[in-house]
Order: sequence, then structure tokens, then C-alpha cells
Amino acid sequence: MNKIFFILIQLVFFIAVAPLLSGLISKIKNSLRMRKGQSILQPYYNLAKLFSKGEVVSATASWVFRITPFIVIASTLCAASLIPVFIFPASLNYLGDFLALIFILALGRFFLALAGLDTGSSFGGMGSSREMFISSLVEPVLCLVIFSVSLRSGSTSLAAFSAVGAAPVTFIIAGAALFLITLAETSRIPVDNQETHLELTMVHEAMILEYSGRSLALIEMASYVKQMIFFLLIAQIVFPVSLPVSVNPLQVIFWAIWFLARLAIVAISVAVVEVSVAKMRLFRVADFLGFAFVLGIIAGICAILGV
Amino acid sequence: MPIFFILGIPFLLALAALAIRRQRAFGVINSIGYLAILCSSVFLLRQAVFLKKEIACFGFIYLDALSAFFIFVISVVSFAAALYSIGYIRRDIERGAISEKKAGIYYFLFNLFCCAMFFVPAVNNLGMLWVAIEMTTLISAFLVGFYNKKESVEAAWKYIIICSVGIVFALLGTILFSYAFSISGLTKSLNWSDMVPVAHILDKNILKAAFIFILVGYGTKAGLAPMHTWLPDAHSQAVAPISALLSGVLLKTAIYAILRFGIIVIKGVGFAYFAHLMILLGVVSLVVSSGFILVQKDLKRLLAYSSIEHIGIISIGFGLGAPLAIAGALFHIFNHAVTKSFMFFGAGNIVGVYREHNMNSIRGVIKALPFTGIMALLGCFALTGLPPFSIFFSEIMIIIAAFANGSYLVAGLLLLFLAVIFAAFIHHFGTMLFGNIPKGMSVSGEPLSGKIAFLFLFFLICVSGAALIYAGKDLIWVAQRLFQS
Amino acid sequence: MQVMILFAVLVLTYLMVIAKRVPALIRSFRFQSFFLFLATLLAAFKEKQVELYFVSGLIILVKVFLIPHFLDLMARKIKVDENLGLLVNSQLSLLAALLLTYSSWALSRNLGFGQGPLQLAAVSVAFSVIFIGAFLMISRIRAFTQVVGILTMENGIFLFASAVSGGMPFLVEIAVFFDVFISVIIMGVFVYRINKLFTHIDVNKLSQLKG
Amino acid sequence: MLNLFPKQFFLFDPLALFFLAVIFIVSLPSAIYAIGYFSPKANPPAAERGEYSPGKITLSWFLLVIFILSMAAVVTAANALIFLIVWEIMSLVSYFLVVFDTTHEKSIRAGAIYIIMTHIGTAFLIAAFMMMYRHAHTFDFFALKNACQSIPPQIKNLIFLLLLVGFGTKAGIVPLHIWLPYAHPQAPSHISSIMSGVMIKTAIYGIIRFVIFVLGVNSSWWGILILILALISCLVGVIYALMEHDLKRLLAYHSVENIGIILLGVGLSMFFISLNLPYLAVFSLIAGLYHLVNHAIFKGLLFLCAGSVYKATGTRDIEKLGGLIKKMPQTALYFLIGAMAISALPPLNGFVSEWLTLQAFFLGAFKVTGGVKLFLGVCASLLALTGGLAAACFVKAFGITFLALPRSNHAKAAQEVPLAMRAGMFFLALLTVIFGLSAALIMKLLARITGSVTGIDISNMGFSLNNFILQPQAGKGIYLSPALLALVLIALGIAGFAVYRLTGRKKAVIFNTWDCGYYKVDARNEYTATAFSKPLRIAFSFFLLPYRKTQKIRESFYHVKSFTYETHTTPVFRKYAYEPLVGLVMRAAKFMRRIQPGSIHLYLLYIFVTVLLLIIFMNKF
Repeated sequence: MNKIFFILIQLVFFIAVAPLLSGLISKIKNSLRMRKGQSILQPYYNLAKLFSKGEVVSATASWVFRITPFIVIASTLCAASLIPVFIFPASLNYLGDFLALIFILALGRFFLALAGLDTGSSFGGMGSSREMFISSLVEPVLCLVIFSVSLRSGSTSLAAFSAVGAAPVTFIIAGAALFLITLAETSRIPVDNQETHLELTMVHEAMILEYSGRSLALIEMASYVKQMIFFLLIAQIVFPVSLPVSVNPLQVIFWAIWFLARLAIVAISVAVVEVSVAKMRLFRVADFLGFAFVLGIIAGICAILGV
Repeated sequence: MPIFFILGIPFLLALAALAIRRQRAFGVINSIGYLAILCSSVFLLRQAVFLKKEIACFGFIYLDALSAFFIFVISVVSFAAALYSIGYIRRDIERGAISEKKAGIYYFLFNLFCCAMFFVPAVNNLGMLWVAIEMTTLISAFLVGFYNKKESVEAAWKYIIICSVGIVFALLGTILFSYAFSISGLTKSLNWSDMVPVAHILDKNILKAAFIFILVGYGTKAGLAPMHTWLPDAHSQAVAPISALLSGVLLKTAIYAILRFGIIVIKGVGFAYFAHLMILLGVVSLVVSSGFILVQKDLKRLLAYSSIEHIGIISIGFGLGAPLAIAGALFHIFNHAVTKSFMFFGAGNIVGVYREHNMNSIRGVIKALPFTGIMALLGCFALTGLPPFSIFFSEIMIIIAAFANGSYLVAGLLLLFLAVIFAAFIHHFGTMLFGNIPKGMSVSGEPLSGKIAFLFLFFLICVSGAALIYAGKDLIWVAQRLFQS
Repeated sequence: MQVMILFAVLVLTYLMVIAKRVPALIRSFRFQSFFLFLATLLAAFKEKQVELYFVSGLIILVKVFLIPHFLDLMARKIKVDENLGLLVNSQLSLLAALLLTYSSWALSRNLGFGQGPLQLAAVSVAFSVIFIGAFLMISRIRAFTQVVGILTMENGIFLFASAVSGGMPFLVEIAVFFDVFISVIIMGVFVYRINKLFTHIDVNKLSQLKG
Repeated sequence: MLNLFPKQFFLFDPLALFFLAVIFIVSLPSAIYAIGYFSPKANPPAAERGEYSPGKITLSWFLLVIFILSMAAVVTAANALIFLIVWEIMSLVSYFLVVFDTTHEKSIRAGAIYIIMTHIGTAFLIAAFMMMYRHAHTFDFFALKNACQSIPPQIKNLIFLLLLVGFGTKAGIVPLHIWLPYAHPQAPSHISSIMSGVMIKTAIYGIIRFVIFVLGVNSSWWGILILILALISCLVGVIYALMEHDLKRLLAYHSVENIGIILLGVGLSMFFISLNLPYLAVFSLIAGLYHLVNHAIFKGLLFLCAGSVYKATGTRDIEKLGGLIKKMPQTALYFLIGAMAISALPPLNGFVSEWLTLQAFFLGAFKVTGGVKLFLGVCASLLALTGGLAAACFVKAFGITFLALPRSNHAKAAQEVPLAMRAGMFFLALLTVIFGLSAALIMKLLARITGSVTGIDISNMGFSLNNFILQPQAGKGIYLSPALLALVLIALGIAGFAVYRLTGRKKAVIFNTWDCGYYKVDARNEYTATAFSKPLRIAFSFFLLPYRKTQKIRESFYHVKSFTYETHTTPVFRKYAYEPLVGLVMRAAKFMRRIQPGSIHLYLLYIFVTVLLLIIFMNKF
């Protein structure tokens, strides 16, 4: 029974911390641009506002549009429950392993794209077409990252690869490849722009254009959680630390601080990249992800060489 | 003795054909006559093959298992042709293509032609064999040129000239055989039964030269590749039942003649010589016929070229020499005779209704002639060797034998060209049978007798595959006896 | 004596090759058959077989009188002009005939035919008559020459049969003669039909049936 | 000497029974579906379709029964000759079914291409069987199996290549897949569902039976060759499917892709057998077989749904459809379930088998040494790419066909299909879910089947922890439990719904889609399939070689009346491989026609020359 209790804690932790990350990134971006910008807690305010607002649903939409928010939040939280954060020694990994994680996230994205098409507006169609294009090119890179990372431990389970000793070069390159994918998946600048509603640039935003009120809140929450999942994976790969064995308080506190510090580092690096890079043309994204694919292969080669 | 019925009845029917005026009644009598011939040939087959008894009388007639088998094949196809020609000739008369008197002449020539063909496997003397084959050529020349149109006269002329030249070379070969006989100091007689036991002491060189003349001579009659040029013209211009007889059986009588001489040569010179020649000519005719079938425009010429292809397969079968291959070739002779005449009857119906030989302007046969359309489709699959039908079994036997004695090249070529020809047939028949009826055409049926002929042959096509399991051992016995005896 | 006959047959065959008009062709065929009759007579005399006399009688009856007369009758009935229409002009065809004679001599020599020089000569003349008959059919336009060509080839075969191996069994000889006569009549019927339908008997114009 | 007469006609070993089960799983619902498909009330007057006369319907039932029986006979044949005969009968009957509505010119051409390609494939099979017969002198499988050990290696390689080409034409592996997108869509829908679902699997049965069981794998390049071909099939199949607008052709291309995935499993197991890693060989063959049965189910379901769409609207072109989910809710639901399964989304069966295949790649990579590790890793990533592209393709297919507003009055006039058709679809949709959730049980069953085929003893190999959790490698901590996954997803979904329900009081307001404020949104400005697949067309333009033509039709110099935009992709294989080959053959045949010009002199010359040549070269023979 305590396993389920731990999972609930983990989900609550994810829901609580995820918006903070987005707030942190936008804060850093604005400060780099010498502007005051919105406060770190702005995402929380947005969510609160959305939850209280009324909802407008398009006439042409079918039940797919109505059900999508719940499927998206469910799949993202399920993916989150797989990540080994709080649960010692093994997370709820009877559910699936790192490979299954890809497919679970794909479920959410599939329904989001359908919802985009369902409203009948060209923005939704444009968004889902671009989203599926980018995500289909992301999956092979993700697969290569898993391959190179799990080669040493000999198993693709999420808990395993964190427990094994350092293989600096492989993990650095795999982390870099995963970083590029994160930019694509969480609609960061080089691939997609979160803030604007300009139809030329938006990908993720275009799909959820028709959503409003509480459904929009759920979907926003899901995207924050997904972003946190990816940040956690990068952190775990680049700064591998094995889960604390003993339960004495001092070590737990040190582990917690180091855990949040890694997250912050990744968030800062994402913010820095967002500020310093201009948005790419959509068809250049194929080459961008091609570069990530090559990085993945190099990571694979390093893993095979055991370096 | 059944042999008298087989040789006598066509002769009597020929005379009756001139006497009886009303053509419809004669058609039925004709079919009953040939049914009698069919029964007696079955009885003869039982006697010669199953009871393994040779029949020789008057020193003139000599029947062993091989000739009984060929007589049986000839009687099956001629019975079907007789049945089919009742309806076909009646429709020609209604359409005014031929007069009532001309129908009488048709039946007269039909019976003479069959009588001559029955003589070929029956005679013992190789000289008389030549005369019988010469007679078939002369009679069938009139049947090819029956319609007195420009094309049919041209086809008849080419037929008679090329076949006469071929047969002259065959006569030279026969003379060389008797010459080889005479210089080896034996009593000069062209009887096959006397020549076989003595074959090994004949002069090797003369036997080789003689067999080449025989092969080219009777090969022209059989339609083997370089000498096949008369075949498409003759078969496409002849009357439908006659082209069925020509394609189905006349080519086989020439193959029979080649086999008779082949046995002597194998005894005299050894098997390799006979094998290489037969396989060479077989493969050449396979290659040539597949080329023509691919780009063919005329329906009947397409079927004629497919006869050349099947004759090529048969000669490859005999060339391979293993008992399985020879049994396959013999079985293929029967299958091809039955399937090819089945297809020519179909072609006759289609050309009769559409008045058009060119396949590009024949469309929607299944809608216009439902019965013939379905039969033609199944026949097309039977002809190209798809399993439920019998040609597949004989071709498989030949292919197994080819692989078993290691001649991969021949087997590979065989498979390749069978596939090419299958593709061509599907393309031609697919465009022809399916699609909508052309404007101004109405759905029309076929005469009842025609339908009986179709069903009789279709029954044979389907059943003979299964019958192989029952009669397989006897066929193998005939094959083994053929080249070892 | 036999050499003389063989030489005459060969010369007559060359005459046929250079013939330009139909009557000349038929006349030289008639003489060639006559010499064939002499050769069979000589063979009958040497082999002392009664049937051979009867066969030579048949030859003179059928091949020297009946068939040429039938051909003349037909030539007159078909009012087409007389010349044969040579695809290969006569000098070249003569050269070809000589070449064919040499090749048949070479052929029969290395095939090991004939015990003595006389028989070798007989075999090579027979073969050359056959090959020249075939050449005649290939290189002339009129349908007539094709009929005469076939008859010449059969003459060659009979020459071979009688001069070398003393002829075939009697019954077969009769039947073959009967067949030759029938085929000539039938070819005649067809030539007449072609003339009626096509108003010419040029065989190279008969080429609608292609492919 | 002549023991052609088969001692044993049929054998029922586990592999045969498994394929029998697959055949009947798909044929049963298709037969139920056929009842509705042919009933007159199935086609409302608006939809123009060849109506079927009663004679034709009985003919179709007759052909359907023979088709199923022949497939059943193929998988249970015990003798190579019987296998060959029944194999050809199956192709012949399926030809009749493809050419079923004989007036459509397209179906005649499709049928012709289909039967010709299959026949060429069978020619290769005949060659392979005969070479085996040469060494074994018998056609029975078991006798062949023992005799094949003594066959010299290079002959074995040749036999393997012949078998691969023979079965490859029937399975639709890429260079030989030309006929599949033509033939499957032309048949009536329940037939194309059986053909796509089951008939191409008989070719996989052939490869497993003849290469793994009879011939025995002993050189490792066989497995690698199949892996490479399978990968190419996956990628080419899914890329062409993305560019396709005809619903049934789209599904046919996906059959090519999924055959590739199945062959990945089979190829891997052959590779591991040659490296004698028994555990991995059994595991990857299980993955292959599992995907085989899953694909049979969801491809059958998708074709039945495509058939209902065709029946209801009269057209298969998704550019003309749209908004069908409101008119045909149940068909839309079943199509959605099929689409989720084929795009490997979690709780359903497609996900489980694709996950197993990926696991097989990874576990293989961990065990194997050197460069092959990287090869297997890259293969896994390309398989993931295929999965991603398949998801994109089915978002397009489902979204454009069923969602938003109907784009043509055909689509407007659509109405739900009769009960029989829905029952067929429901049965298969139910199976899709069941096969997904009960993965562990099926793993045990498949383990026994693969054990019997590969001859590896599987007693000590545990593939599933208990009835719910899959455990590919004991002790490595790799688990997957589809049932648990479904449970967690549903729980979280309900939690999300509860939060949604509690926080807000006002009900949702229905209003038309945001139209930038000034014009009415209608079907014309919905996204079209061509537009949807444009980014991928650009990304893969090196292979698709897209053709694009835009034209402005001007009323006057200043006013543009209308704008035409035309694009299509070049069919690479047909244009650069098949058409030149056929052209060559036809030119050779035309050249050969010249030997029959009609002049009798030439014909006589042929005879004369043949005699001379034969005489001169007499001693050579």
C-alpha cells in the first residue's frame, strides 16, 4: 500500500513544481533581456484564473475534442509516475520502462493532434500537422538516447541506468541529444515559440487554440508536467546520482537540494538557449532533428566503446 | 477387333457425308460415330496398356502402348470437334458464310482428315507412316482454305508448301534409314518392329544424318521452332473445330513420328544425341513462342503460338529422358490436346459473335457470352498451368525431372518463359473478357451441342489431374518401356 | 553407264536453275524425270528385282507424261505472263547451284556415304538435286516454281533411292508415287484459286498474315 | 524412385494451429460484415456504387469460402507439392475476388498485376522446392528437414534466396510490393480485410516454415538481409502511406509497413539462431508472431471501417470526406481504436507487440558484440521512426475523414451502416483491446509455438511474471503490464475529470469556431490531407521526388479568379525498376515479331538453313 501512497506524493510534487519551472525560465529569459518580466508564480496565477473561467466549446467539435484534455493529463501524469524520483528503491516500474515512456507520451500527443483537427479551423490543422511532423522525427532520437544510456546497465528500466557508475562522454553526448529533443518537444524557441499566437510560428499553441477555461488549464498543466519530465531525464543523464540508500535526514536533505539544483541548471540552460537563438523555419527543423539523430548515434558509438 | 472400327468408321462417315443432304442430321450421326470410335479406342487402350499386349495384324497394322495412347488422344479430340461442329456449322449456314452443300464437303473432309490421322499411329511400316502424314497435310490444306477468302487461301498455300518441303526432307530421312539398313546386309524392310531389335548394328553416321532430316521434316509438321512459320497462319484461318484438331492432335502425330524414329536412333547412337537435339529445338520454340505471345493482337494466332510453346515443353520433356519426364511429356500431350481444343472452341464462339480477330476491339466477353466467357477464363488459367487444372501437373512432372537430373539451365528457362507467357495471357484475356459490352451487342447464348463439347473437355481438364494418381503407374510403365525397349 | 545418267541429271538440273520461263522449266523437268527413269531401269537391271521395272514404268507414266502435261495445261489456263520472276538472276543462281553441288559432295564424303567412288558420286548428285530443288523454291516468285521445286526434290530422293539403295519396299514406292501425284493436283487447284482471287500468282505478294 | 504420392497430406503442429486461429479470427467477422455489405439497404441512393446482382452475391460467398479453405490448407499442408498446389489455388481465387466488379477498368489492371507478380513469386518457390527435392527425393516436410542438413552451404544460400524472393512477392516486401497497393483496395472491403489481414501472413508462415523449420538457419547474413529488407519495407510503406489520399490504398501501404515490422521480429530470431542465443531467438520470434496476429486484427478492423465509409459515402478519397463522426459514430469509434492500435498507443495490442520488438532489439544489442550492436540500435531507432510516422499518418486519416465539417455532399449524406457490418467491426475492436490487455497470457502461448518451430527447449524461459506483467529478461527489472497501464490511465483520467467537474460551476457554452472575427468558418478552410502531409513530403523529398505545379487563373491583369495547386509524388519503384524492365521485354518481343514477316521464301529459307546447320554441327550433339 505504501507504494501507492508514494506515487500520490510524487504526482502532487510534479503538479506543484512543474509550473514553477516555467515561471523560472520566463523570469530568466526576461532578466537576460534586461526586462523585469512576469513573476515566477505567473503560471500558477494563469492556472487559477483558467480554472475559474467559463468554457466555450466549438459547434463543429465532437466528443474527441471534449475527452482529449483528460487523456492528455492522464497520459502525462502516468509518464510522470514512471520517473524514479521519490520512490525508493524502484518506482512503479511494473507499469513499463523507458521505452514505454515514449509510447505513453505519444498517446497524449495523438489525441491532442486529433483535437486540433476536430475544430475545423485551419490553425488547429496547421498545429497538429506540424506537431506530428516534429514528434515523428523526435522518436528515433529518443530511442537512440535510451539505447546509448541503457547499454551499460544492460536494461532499459528507468531505475537501472541511474544506479550505474559514470560514463562521462556517453552521458554528456546523450544528454546533449536529449536537450535538443526537449527543445523540440516542449515547444521552445528554435523549434516553436510558446509566447506568440502568430500562425507562422506556433505549433503546440495552435492545437490548443480552441480550448478555453478548465480544459485549457488541464492541458497547460499537462505540458508543464511533460516539460518537467524531460528536464528530470536530462538532469539524471548529465548528472547521474544514485538514489540515497540510508534514510538519515542529513543525506536526504543534501540529496533533495542537489536534486532541485540539477533541475534549475537545466532550466537556466534552456532559458539561455531560448534567448540566444532565433526561431527556425519549419522545414529546417528536419535538419535540426537530423543533427540530434547524429548526436544520438555518436552517443551510441561511445557507449559501445564503453568510454 | 477395335482397330477396324477406329479406321473404318471415319471412312464410312466420309462417304455418308457426301450422300446425306440434310446437314443437321448428319452432324448428329457424325458425333455418334466418333463416340463409338472413342469407346473402341478406350477398349484398345485397356488392351494395349493395362494388359500390356501388342496387337499386330496383316503385318501392316502394329499397335503397342504408345500408338494406343495416341489413338486415344486423337479420338477424344475428334469426338469433341465433331460435337462442336454441329452447332458451329449450323450457325455458319444460318449466317450464310457457307452453303448446305459446302457443309457436306466440310464433313467429308473432316472424316477423311480423322481417318488419315488414325492411320498414322496404326501403321507399322515407316514408309506408310510418311504417306499417312502426307495425306493429313493434303486433306487439311482444303480445310484451312475452306472459306475461300484471301487470307485463308494464302494460309492454305503456305501450309501446303512448307509442310510438303518438310515432309520431303522426312522422306529423305526415311530413305536414309532404309539405306543404313541395306548396307548392313539385313533384309530390306521399313517395318518398325523389325528395325528396333537390330538398331544397334546400324552405321552410326548415317543414323545421325537420317535423324536430323527426320527431325527437321516431321518437326515442320509438329511446329518446332525454326520450322513453325506455317502454324499461326494455318490455325488462325481454319474453321474453329478444325483448328482445334490441327492444334490439338495433328502436331502430336508428327511428334509420334519423331518418337518412332527417336527410339531407333537412341538404340543405335545412344541417348545423348536424341536428348540434346530435342531440348535445343524445345527451348528455341519456347523462346520464339513467348516473344510472339507477348505482342500478339490476333486471338487465334495467340492460341497457335501457345501450341508451339506447349510442343516445345513436350520436346523438352522427351529430351530430359528420365521416366518421370517422359511420363510428364506423354501426359502433357493429352492435357494440351484437350485444353487447346477447349480454348479454340471458346475462340471460335467469341470470333463468331464479335466477327473480329483483333483482341483490342473485343471487350466484355463475360457479359456478352456468359457461358463462353467463364469457360474461356478458366481455360486461360488451365492453359497457363495453374494448379486445379491438369496442365499444371504435367508441367510440374517435367520441371521435377529437369531439376532431379541437374539440368538447372533448362529448368530455369522453362520456369522463366512459363511465367512470361502467363503474364501475357492474363494481360490479353483480362482486357478481353472483362469490361462492358461494346455498343450494339446483345447477350447471346451458344448452341447446346457446343455446350456439351465444352463441358466434356472441361471435365477432362479438371479430372485428369486427379486421375494421374490412379493411372500414374501405367503412364510410368509406358514411359519406361518407351526408351528402354 | 550410270555416271552418264547422273551427269545428265545434274546438267538438266542446272538447266532448270537458269530457266527464265515456265515452259522451259517444265520441259527440263520432263527430261530430268526421263533420265531418272533410265537410272531406275539400270538399278532394276543390276538388282534383278521385278518390282523395280514396274516402278520405272510408273516413273515414265507419272513423272514424264502425266505431271508435266498437267502443269502445261495449268500454265495455259492461267493467262499470267510466262516469266518466272527471279529473285536471284540466273547467273547468280547458277553459281549457287554449283556451290550447292560442291557442298553436297563434301557432305556425303565426310558422312561416309557410299562404298565406292561411283556410289559416292550418285549420293552427291542426289543430294545436290534435292538442295537445288529447295533453292529453286526459295529464289523464284511465281507459284509454279514452288510446285516444280518440290517435284525436283522428290526426283532427287527417288534418284538416291534407286541409284544407291535399290529403292524402297514395293508397296511404299507405289504409295509415295500416288501421294506425289495427289499433291501436285492439289497444289494445282490452289494455284488456280490464288490466280482467281488475287489475279496474280506472285507468292511474295501473299504476305497479309504477319506477326 | 517415384514417391511423388504424398504419405501425409496435412499436419497440425502448433505453428499451423496458430495460423489457423489467425485465419479464423479475421475471416469470421469479415463474413458477418459481408452479410451487411451485400444487403441492399446498405447503400443509400445517394452513394453511386456497382450494385450486386443476387447471382454475383452467391458467387462472392462461394469464392469467399474457397478462399478461406485454401488459406487454411496452405498453413496446414504437410507436403511441399500440396503446399504449392494450394498456394496457387489461393492466389487464383483471390484474383477472382480482386477482379470482382469486372466493369471497373482499374480493378482489371490491378488483378492482372497481382496475379502476374504472385505467379512469378511462385515460379521462384517451385525452383526452391525442386532444388530441395533434388537432395531429399521427397516432398514431405519432416523428410526434407533431415535431408536439408546434408545440403552444401552455397546451395542452401541459393535456396534461401529463392524462398525469400518467392515469399517476398506474396508478403509485399519492398522491392516486390508493387501489386499490394493496387490489388487490396479493388476487392470488396471484407475481402481486402482478409487479404491484408491474413493472406500476406501466409507468406510469413512460408518463410518461418521453410527457412527456420525445414532449411535450418546456419549463416548469419540471412537474418541481417531480412532485417535490412524489413526496415526498408517499414520506412517506404509508411512514407507512401502518408502521401496517400485513397483510404484503402493508405491501409494497403500500411500492410507493407507492418509486414516489415513482423519480418523485423522474424529476421532477428533467424540472426540469433545463427549466433545460437536460444533465449533471444525465441523472444524475438514471439514478438514477430505477436505483431502478426495483432496486425491481422487491427488491419482487418481498419479495412472493414474503410469499407463502411465507402458504403456510406460512395467514395474512398479522404479529401472529399469529413465530419463522419457525427453521422457514423460507431464506425468512427472502431476506426479510432484501430488507428490507436496501429500507431502503437499504450493500452492496445499494437503497442505491446511493437514494444516487444524494440525490447528484442535492445536485449539483442546488449548480448551481441562489436559493430552489430550499433546496427541493432539504429534498427530500433528506425522502427521507432516508423511508429512515429504511422501515428502521424493515422492522425491524418482519422482526422481528415471523421472530424470537423463534411467537405462534400457525399459526406453530408452519409448515414450509419447496417447492424451486421457494425457487429463485424465491434468483434474485431473488442479483440484489439483484449489482445492488448491479456499480453502475458498470449506470451506463454506463443512461447510454446516458437519452441516447437525453432526446436529450442523453452521450459526454463519465463516471459511473464504473472498473468499481467511481461518480463522480457528476468532479473533486469524490465517490466510492462498493459493491464496495469490501462488501469492507471483510466484512474488518472477520472481524477482529471473530477477536478474539471469540481472547479467550475458554469456549463460550457457552444459557439462556432474562432473565425478571426469577420468571416463564417465552413468546410473549405479546414486543413486537407495534402496540406497535412506537406511537411513530411518536404522532409522525405529526396525519396519521394515530389512534383508541384501552381497556376493563377486571371480574370484580368489585376484580378486573380482562381488558384490551382497540383502536387503528386513519383512512384519510384514503378518508374525506375518495373517500367524499364517491362519496356525491355516488350521491345525484345517486338524485335522477335520481325522473324514472321509473311514472305514464304523466308520461311523456306529457315527450314533449309536449319537442315544445313544441324548437318554441319551434327557431331557436336
